Amino acid sequence: MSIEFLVATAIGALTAAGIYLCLRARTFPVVLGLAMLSYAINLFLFAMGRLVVNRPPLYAKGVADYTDPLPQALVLTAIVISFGMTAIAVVLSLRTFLETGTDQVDGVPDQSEDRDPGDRT
Amino acid sequence: MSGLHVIVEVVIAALLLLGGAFALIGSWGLARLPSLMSRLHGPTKATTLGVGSCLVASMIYFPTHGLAWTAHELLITLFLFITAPISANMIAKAYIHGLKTRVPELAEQSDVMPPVPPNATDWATFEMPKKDSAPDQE
Amino acid sequence: MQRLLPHPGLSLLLLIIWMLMLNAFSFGWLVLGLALAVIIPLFTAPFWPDRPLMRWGLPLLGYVGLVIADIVVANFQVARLILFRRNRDMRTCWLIVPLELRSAEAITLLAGTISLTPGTVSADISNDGQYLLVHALDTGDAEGEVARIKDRYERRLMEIFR
Amino acid sequence: MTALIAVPLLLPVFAATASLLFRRRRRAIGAAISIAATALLLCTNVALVMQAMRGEVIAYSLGDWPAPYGIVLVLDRLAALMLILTAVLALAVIVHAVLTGLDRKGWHFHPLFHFQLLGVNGAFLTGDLFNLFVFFEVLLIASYGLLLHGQGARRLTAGVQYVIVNLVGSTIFLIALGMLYGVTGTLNMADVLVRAGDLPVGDQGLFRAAGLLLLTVFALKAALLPLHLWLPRAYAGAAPTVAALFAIMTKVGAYAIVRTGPLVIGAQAGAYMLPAALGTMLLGFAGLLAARHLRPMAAYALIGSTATLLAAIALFEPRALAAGLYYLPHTTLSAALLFLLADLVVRWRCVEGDAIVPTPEYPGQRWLGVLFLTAGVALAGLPPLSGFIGKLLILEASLASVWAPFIWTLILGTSLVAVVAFARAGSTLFWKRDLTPATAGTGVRPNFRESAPAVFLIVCLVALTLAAGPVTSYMEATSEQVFDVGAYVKAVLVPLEDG
Amino acid sequence: MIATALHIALGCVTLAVLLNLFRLFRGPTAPDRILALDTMLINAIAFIILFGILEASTVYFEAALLMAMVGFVGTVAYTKFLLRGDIVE
Amino acid sequence: MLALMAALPFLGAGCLLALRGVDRNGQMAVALASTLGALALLLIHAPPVLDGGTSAFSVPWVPSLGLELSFRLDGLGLLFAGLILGIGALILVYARFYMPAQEPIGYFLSLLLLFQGAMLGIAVSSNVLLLLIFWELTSLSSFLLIGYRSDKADGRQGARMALAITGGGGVALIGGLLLLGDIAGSYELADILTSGDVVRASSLYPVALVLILLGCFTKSAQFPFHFWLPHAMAAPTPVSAYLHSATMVKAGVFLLARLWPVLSGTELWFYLVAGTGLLTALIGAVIALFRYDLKAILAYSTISHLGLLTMLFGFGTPAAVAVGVFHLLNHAIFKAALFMNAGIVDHEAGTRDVRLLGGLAGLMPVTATLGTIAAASMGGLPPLGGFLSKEMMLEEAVHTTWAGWLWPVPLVAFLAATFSIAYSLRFIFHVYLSARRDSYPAAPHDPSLGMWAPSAILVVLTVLIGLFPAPLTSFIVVPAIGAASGDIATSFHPKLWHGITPALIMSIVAILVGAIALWRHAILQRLWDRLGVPEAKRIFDRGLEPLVDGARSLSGVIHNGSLQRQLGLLFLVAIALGFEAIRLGGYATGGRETIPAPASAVAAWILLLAGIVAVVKAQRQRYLTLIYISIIGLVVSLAFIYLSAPDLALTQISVEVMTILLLLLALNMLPKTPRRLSSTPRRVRDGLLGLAGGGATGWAAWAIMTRAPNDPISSYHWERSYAGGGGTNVVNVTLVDFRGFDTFGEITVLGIAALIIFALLQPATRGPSGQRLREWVAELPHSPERHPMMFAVAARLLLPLAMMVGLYIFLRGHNMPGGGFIAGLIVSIALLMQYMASGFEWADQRRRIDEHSIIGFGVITAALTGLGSLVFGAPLFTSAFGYFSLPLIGKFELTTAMLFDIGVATTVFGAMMLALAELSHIAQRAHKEEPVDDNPMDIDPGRMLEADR
Ligand code: NA
Ligand code: NA
Repeated sequence: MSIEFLVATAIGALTAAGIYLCLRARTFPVVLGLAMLSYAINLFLFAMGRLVVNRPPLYAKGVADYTDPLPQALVLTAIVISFGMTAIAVVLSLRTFLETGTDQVDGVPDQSEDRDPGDRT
Repeated sequence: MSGLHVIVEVVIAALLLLGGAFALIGSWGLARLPSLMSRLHGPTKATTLGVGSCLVASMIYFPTHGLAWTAHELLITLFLFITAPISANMIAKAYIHGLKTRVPELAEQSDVMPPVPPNATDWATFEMPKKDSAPDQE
Repeated sequence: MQRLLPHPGLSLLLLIIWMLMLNAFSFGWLVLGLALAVIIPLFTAPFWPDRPLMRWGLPLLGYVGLVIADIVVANFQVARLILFRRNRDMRTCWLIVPLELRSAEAITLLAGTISLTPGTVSADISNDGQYLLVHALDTGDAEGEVARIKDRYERRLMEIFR
Repeated sequence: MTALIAVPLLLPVFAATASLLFRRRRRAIGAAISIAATALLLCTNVALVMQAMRGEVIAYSLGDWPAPYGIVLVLDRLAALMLILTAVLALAVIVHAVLTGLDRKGWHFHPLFHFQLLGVNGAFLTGDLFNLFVFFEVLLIASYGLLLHGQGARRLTAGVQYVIVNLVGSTIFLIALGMLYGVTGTLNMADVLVRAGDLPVGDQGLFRAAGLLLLTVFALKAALLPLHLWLPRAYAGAAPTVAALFAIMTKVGAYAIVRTGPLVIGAQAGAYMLPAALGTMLLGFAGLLAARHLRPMAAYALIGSTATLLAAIALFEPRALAAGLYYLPHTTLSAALLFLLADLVVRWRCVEGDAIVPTPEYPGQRWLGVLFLTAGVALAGLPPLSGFIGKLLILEASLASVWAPFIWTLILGTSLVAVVAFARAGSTLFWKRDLTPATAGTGVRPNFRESAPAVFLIVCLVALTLAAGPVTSYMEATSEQVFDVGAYVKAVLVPLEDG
Repeated sequence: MIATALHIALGCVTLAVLLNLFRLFRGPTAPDRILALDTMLINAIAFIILFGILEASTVYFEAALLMAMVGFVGTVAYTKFLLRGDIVE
Repeated sequence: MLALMAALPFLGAGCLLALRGVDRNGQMAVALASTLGALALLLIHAPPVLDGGTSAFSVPWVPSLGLELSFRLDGLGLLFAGLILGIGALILVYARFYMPAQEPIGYFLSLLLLFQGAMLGIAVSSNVLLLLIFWELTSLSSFLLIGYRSDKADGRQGARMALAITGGGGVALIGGLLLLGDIAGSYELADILTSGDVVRASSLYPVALVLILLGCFTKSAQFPFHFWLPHAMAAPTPVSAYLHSATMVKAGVFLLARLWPVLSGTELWFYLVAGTGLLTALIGAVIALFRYDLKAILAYSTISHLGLLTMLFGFGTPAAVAVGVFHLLNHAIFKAALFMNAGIVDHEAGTRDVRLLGGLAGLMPVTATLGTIAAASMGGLPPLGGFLSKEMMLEEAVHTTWAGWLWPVPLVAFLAATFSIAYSLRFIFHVYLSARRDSYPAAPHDPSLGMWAPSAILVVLTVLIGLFPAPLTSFIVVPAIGAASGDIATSFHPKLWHGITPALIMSIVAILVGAIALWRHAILQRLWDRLGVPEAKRIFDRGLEPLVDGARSLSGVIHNGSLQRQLGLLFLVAIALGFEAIRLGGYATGGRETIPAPASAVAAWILLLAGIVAVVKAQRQRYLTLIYISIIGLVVSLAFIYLSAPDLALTQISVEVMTILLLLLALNMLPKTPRRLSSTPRRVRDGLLGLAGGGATGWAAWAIMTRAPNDPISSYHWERSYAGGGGTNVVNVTLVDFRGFDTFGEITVLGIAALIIFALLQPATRGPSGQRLREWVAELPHSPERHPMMFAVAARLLLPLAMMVGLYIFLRGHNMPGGGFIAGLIVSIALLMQYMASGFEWADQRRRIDEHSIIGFGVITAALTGLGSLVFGAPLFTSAFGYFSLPLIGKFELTTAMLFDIGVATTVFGAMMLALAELSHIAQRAHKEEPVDDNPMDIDPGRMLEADR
């Protein structure tokens, strides 16, 4: 088993779980799904710089091999942004629940939470 | 290979083994002990000590191997020793609160409720001092 | 002076930690550390009103040493319990420790000590602040244990916190 | 190259922070700053257009780090066009918002508004893909705030959907960027093109996949079938004034497709886009005909007309693109106009909200009717307004394509549908009278100044029509520039002195 | 000698973490799970230290430091939620 | 000049709208002035045109499209323009007197002028695209004019119907003319007219022809598009007279004439145009006989006559064109007169229903005389204009064969003529000549001069044309014919007496039969009513309503506002396109060797997967999912550490806890255990989608990780980091320098997020949400202790320590892992600990900085740092650093990047604080059983002791 394999499978699992949760009918699991997806993305972006053990990108004269620093910078930016976004999603779902009394993503009453609201006749 | 160096090596190795062992023991206790209050004993001590000895080991290791000596280990240890009891305390509070309020998932718990303290008071988790007797009105 | 250094002890602690954190000593860092050691307490002082008077120095150091020693020793006991004592033979029980200490800081320190030293975890305090609820993993006589705690730790803390 | 190119980014930042500091006391000052900054932005962008009209691509490397290693801002005709369009729209919207007191309906309208502008302008100016992502996020998060401005159950629910969909979109965006970097080792658009040339065959698939994922994200922003479902609810849920500003957002998606098409995605993307665009057109105008309220109507009009634009873009061919580019400002401004009118209708008639139902006569109704007629004419693409010329251009340019029969049928058919829809809505809203005295609760004197921004937009449309000659020639030059990737690369990637 | 000790220690910590995982899922009470998570975090710190020694690098220690701090905050938040529902009041 | 002529009516309309406080006469004067002015300009251009020449004028407009503002006046245009302006002038006068005295007519007249301008444009524009513009404008203005009586339902419906039909035709015409121009290679009429052979030979000719004919037929109300015209009669009578008889409806015929040299002369043309014309002529005439409403009768008669005109142009012979042009003139004259006449009757007798009229001859002699003559001309009775053109029409019909047969065309033409005589006689007799009634809706009398004079002029004209056709008309008709048929030599000899011709015989028979039909009208009417011909409007509605319903159901089914659907499709599209790309682009495995995984890594991996599964499974206990998700965060952080990304680890760790706290704060108010979960099939479907997406992403990651990097640009960053960026931590240098602009955007996002959270939660205590908050009851039983003592004490000690660490992390960030963002988070966490321990109120009183300002300060600092470099003439965001040394202190580094990083840290701190402050602010509002006191710790033995003393 290689580290690459572990990371790739982990990314896959996180993405799968994220997608599944994002497709739930209530805001809370959807937010969890978004969190999952952002884990997956952070790992993915990071992996795009290829994996290296114990070569942190701290410049020193004559050091030839190092981890690609750029993806790390991108991931940092991505982490921060997705954190801000998640925060908004969380607060928004809370606020919407307080306003409408339902935590259904489509804002429909609780009876039909597992249905597209359009399916209601 | 000076004698001192050998001793250092031995000490470091011993500390590492000790650390690993205690970390394992603590978690083992957590895994096997029958109820939360007893499980609480494992991590709060064993694990803390385990980490502590690892930290000490590294604190010795780096300077003795021609690397920069850092004291972050000290800081980490300090943090752990400050926080571990508090975490334990909060967890215990949450637990006895659960005991008191009979959350269904505690059906099979094997802990007994703590005894009531003397002279008509109760534990802080269960009850606040009566407002009239409460001193903080000024 | 009081207004410039609201927590002399804290400032000292911070300075020490600062110098420890740095990998290499330099006078510039020291100056910066001094500045921080003054500024940070100034900022955090409002969050720590009415501090108790403490005796810095030997008693405290002694206490710390004692506790560390106890931790090491007692951990082996707990390890033995965890590894070799069967659950049903475990004599767990609740202890109620009457307190003479009065300052929150002191009591917290005591409770922390109790939790770190093996066999006992401090779980709660009574709502009049006079008793400490402690859980013992395995003890023969509760009274003895309580007495040990009061004698070994609380007494020393009484000296440190006036 | 002067730093003028960065003014469209700095101005909003300072305007936003300034109005943030003026949020509580002296709101008037905040509003004044906000409007002034927007007007100033318009002037700046005029200057930038002048610069762009000289014809060469202007690159400005931030931090003095040469592209592709640093982030580079690129100004060409296309970027300048989008910038000035944004500024015009923004000016109308902000004035409308202040006149109607929308900015006082909730917190932080002005800061959010200018951060939105920051995001949009940044997206138009940057030549770096990841920086594009960052600005997408800026404009999105600001748009969340603006969408939710004023709140209320309906708006909040719409907001939840909008936010979540776009978060997922950003996720896909990042995956695409990651793959691009992983395969090509760069983030600069021009550099991607250069390196894509000598990619090993085994990497082509991954490279293309990244491109198509980008396309997916941009199509989501541009509301292209089947990724347009989010739009009606979101835009109809937002305050109409805000929705008017959002008319530019779908164009950001369109812009991104035009920009990255020749550089990153590749023209083969058109094969997927064109059918989707035609389908979107159909659904958009079906929604237009079906709408029972004015705001959804405007939302569907936006979808439909944007789809018309996307159909032209999807041909990935200079003449068609030029035609589309002429149509772009038209659809943006006229859709925004309809949203502003929806707001005025809601405000002036005081009953029935934006429902397309007859109401008792109310002051200002006839004036609104005239404005609505103009908007309808514009959106249906009837003469004498620019929509007609735009459609003629697109029809003529698409004649060569094998898809011509479908494009023609849909563009002409949807025009008719739009005519019918607007005639129905207009005659119900402004001709039919509800004579039952029960609902007669209207009669507040409307403030006709409130319609000034709408009139301003109409004036812009008229100008776009009268100046069709020069404008179209600008657009032709623009589309040639877009397809002349060689010049773009040459301008952006300055050779390093030390390799 | 140190190397072998290190690897043994690492093995112990790894095992410990798996034990924590068991307790984390087994529960039965929420405090049990919090405790398990807390312990898992402390073991992770140990792991980081050992890894640092193994790779002869100190750059990872801040991470450990931060973990100690943050883990505490997390644990308190979880318990406070159980006790009060509201963690900042 | 030509352009000015075309523009004048528009200018007039503009003036009318602009002018305020001008009385009716003034408004009429303005309108007349612009019309007559245009007429004058027309006459100035006339002479050369009458000699068979043309006068043209052109300015470029949209060269790339070939759309020019080019006008061209030839014979046909001159005739048509003359009609438009001449009759237009009369109509304006008529309208002035017709419209009710109390209502303002400015708007009405301006609409009329708008229409006039558009029509004029059609007549004189020589660029077909320009013609299209005017064409659509006529549809629009007629829509507005028909709907002028907007309070009447039939007005609105008539207007919508007219717009739908003519607009639809217009759309078809757009296509047709574009194709035509494409075939001919130019949109200039001059070029198109000369390229007839090319056009007719083109493969696209049929398409273009059909599309163009659709435009003409709808405009000119040809069967089956005729039905909008009668409904257009809801318009005020001047409109009917002007648009729907004299001019607009002739636009279609005019275009037929205009393009006749290009399009005519083919089988397809003959059968389509002549056939439609014949049919329409007959149907219109028949229906006209059985209508009661005067205007309806006239409308159907108009349809019928338009049919005749269409037929004539359809014949495809120059002679027929000649007749067509001549009849176009005649019909315009008498039909306009008749509409005005009907208007007068309506106006004075108070009704247009023939059943209530009759015997008006004695009551309103002038009107009766005019009406009778005009109607006679319509019926084609000698010696009037109508008679001449009808004779010639029949003559042409006789010589036209249909698919080899001689009889069909003459027969139908004869029938049409017969019926038209019948309804004309009916108009005369049933309105004027029959016995006088004893009561009418109003007291009929002749109107004022201004009202009947215009029609009188037209009646005189039709009489004169009948008597002296050649001298009066050929000077204008001949050039028109020349222009239409393309050859000047066409002979045109209108005479009253041609001798005994088949046409004459047919006319005589027609007159007799028509008289009989009128004599026995009652019977025929009963027959007709029993026939029950379908009502056109119902047909139209039956066509339109399904369209709307279809649109409604389609849109309703697809745009059902479901988030899940949109997300599902989004994932699906992304996955599908990804696979598609790999399929097309091909794929080869990479050669980069992989890193063997140690046991600990595998264990971490197991941890992660277990955590993921746990989170997904624990849907019902949301609190637990929050505990489980920490496992994932932990493992990810460890992965970052293990894979040499300390900066990432630090950030991940601190962001992690913030996220958890946020979720806990929110979850407190959200439902803890959802009642129901999704249905199983839906779960399976989503699961499969998830697996596909996860598989694809994981595979992509694997594919790229296992191939060698492609000379990434980051090598440059590595080399320049210290030399050019003044820092050894390349990641941080990248963040604050190489890509500082990204970071700037990123902190902006964070700041905005905080602002939005504030804006969201601030009003949450009002309205329904506030109601819910007040009624909110905790789901779980709560412990009364708010601020546990031990935690409070510990927090007090940890606060300064944490701040120290934060500052340290910040300072070293440029060279070692760390930096502004992490520092900001650490400080926020430290402070947050204080909030948790001692309560929001208590802690907040001790921190008196407004978060908004902090955020603003942070963003501004970062921006100004970026801007600062301009001062030194360097591009934006250019960083500078230097090593300084002070006595005692020694050598130290200062970088602008650090200033930038301060901005970062400040923004982060402000954002965190603002968000948390608002969230706990909400919680404060929620219903609590015990009152809030603001003590830092609930049990404080020391305090209690003092209290006891
Ligand atoms: Na960053
Ligand atoms: Na940073």
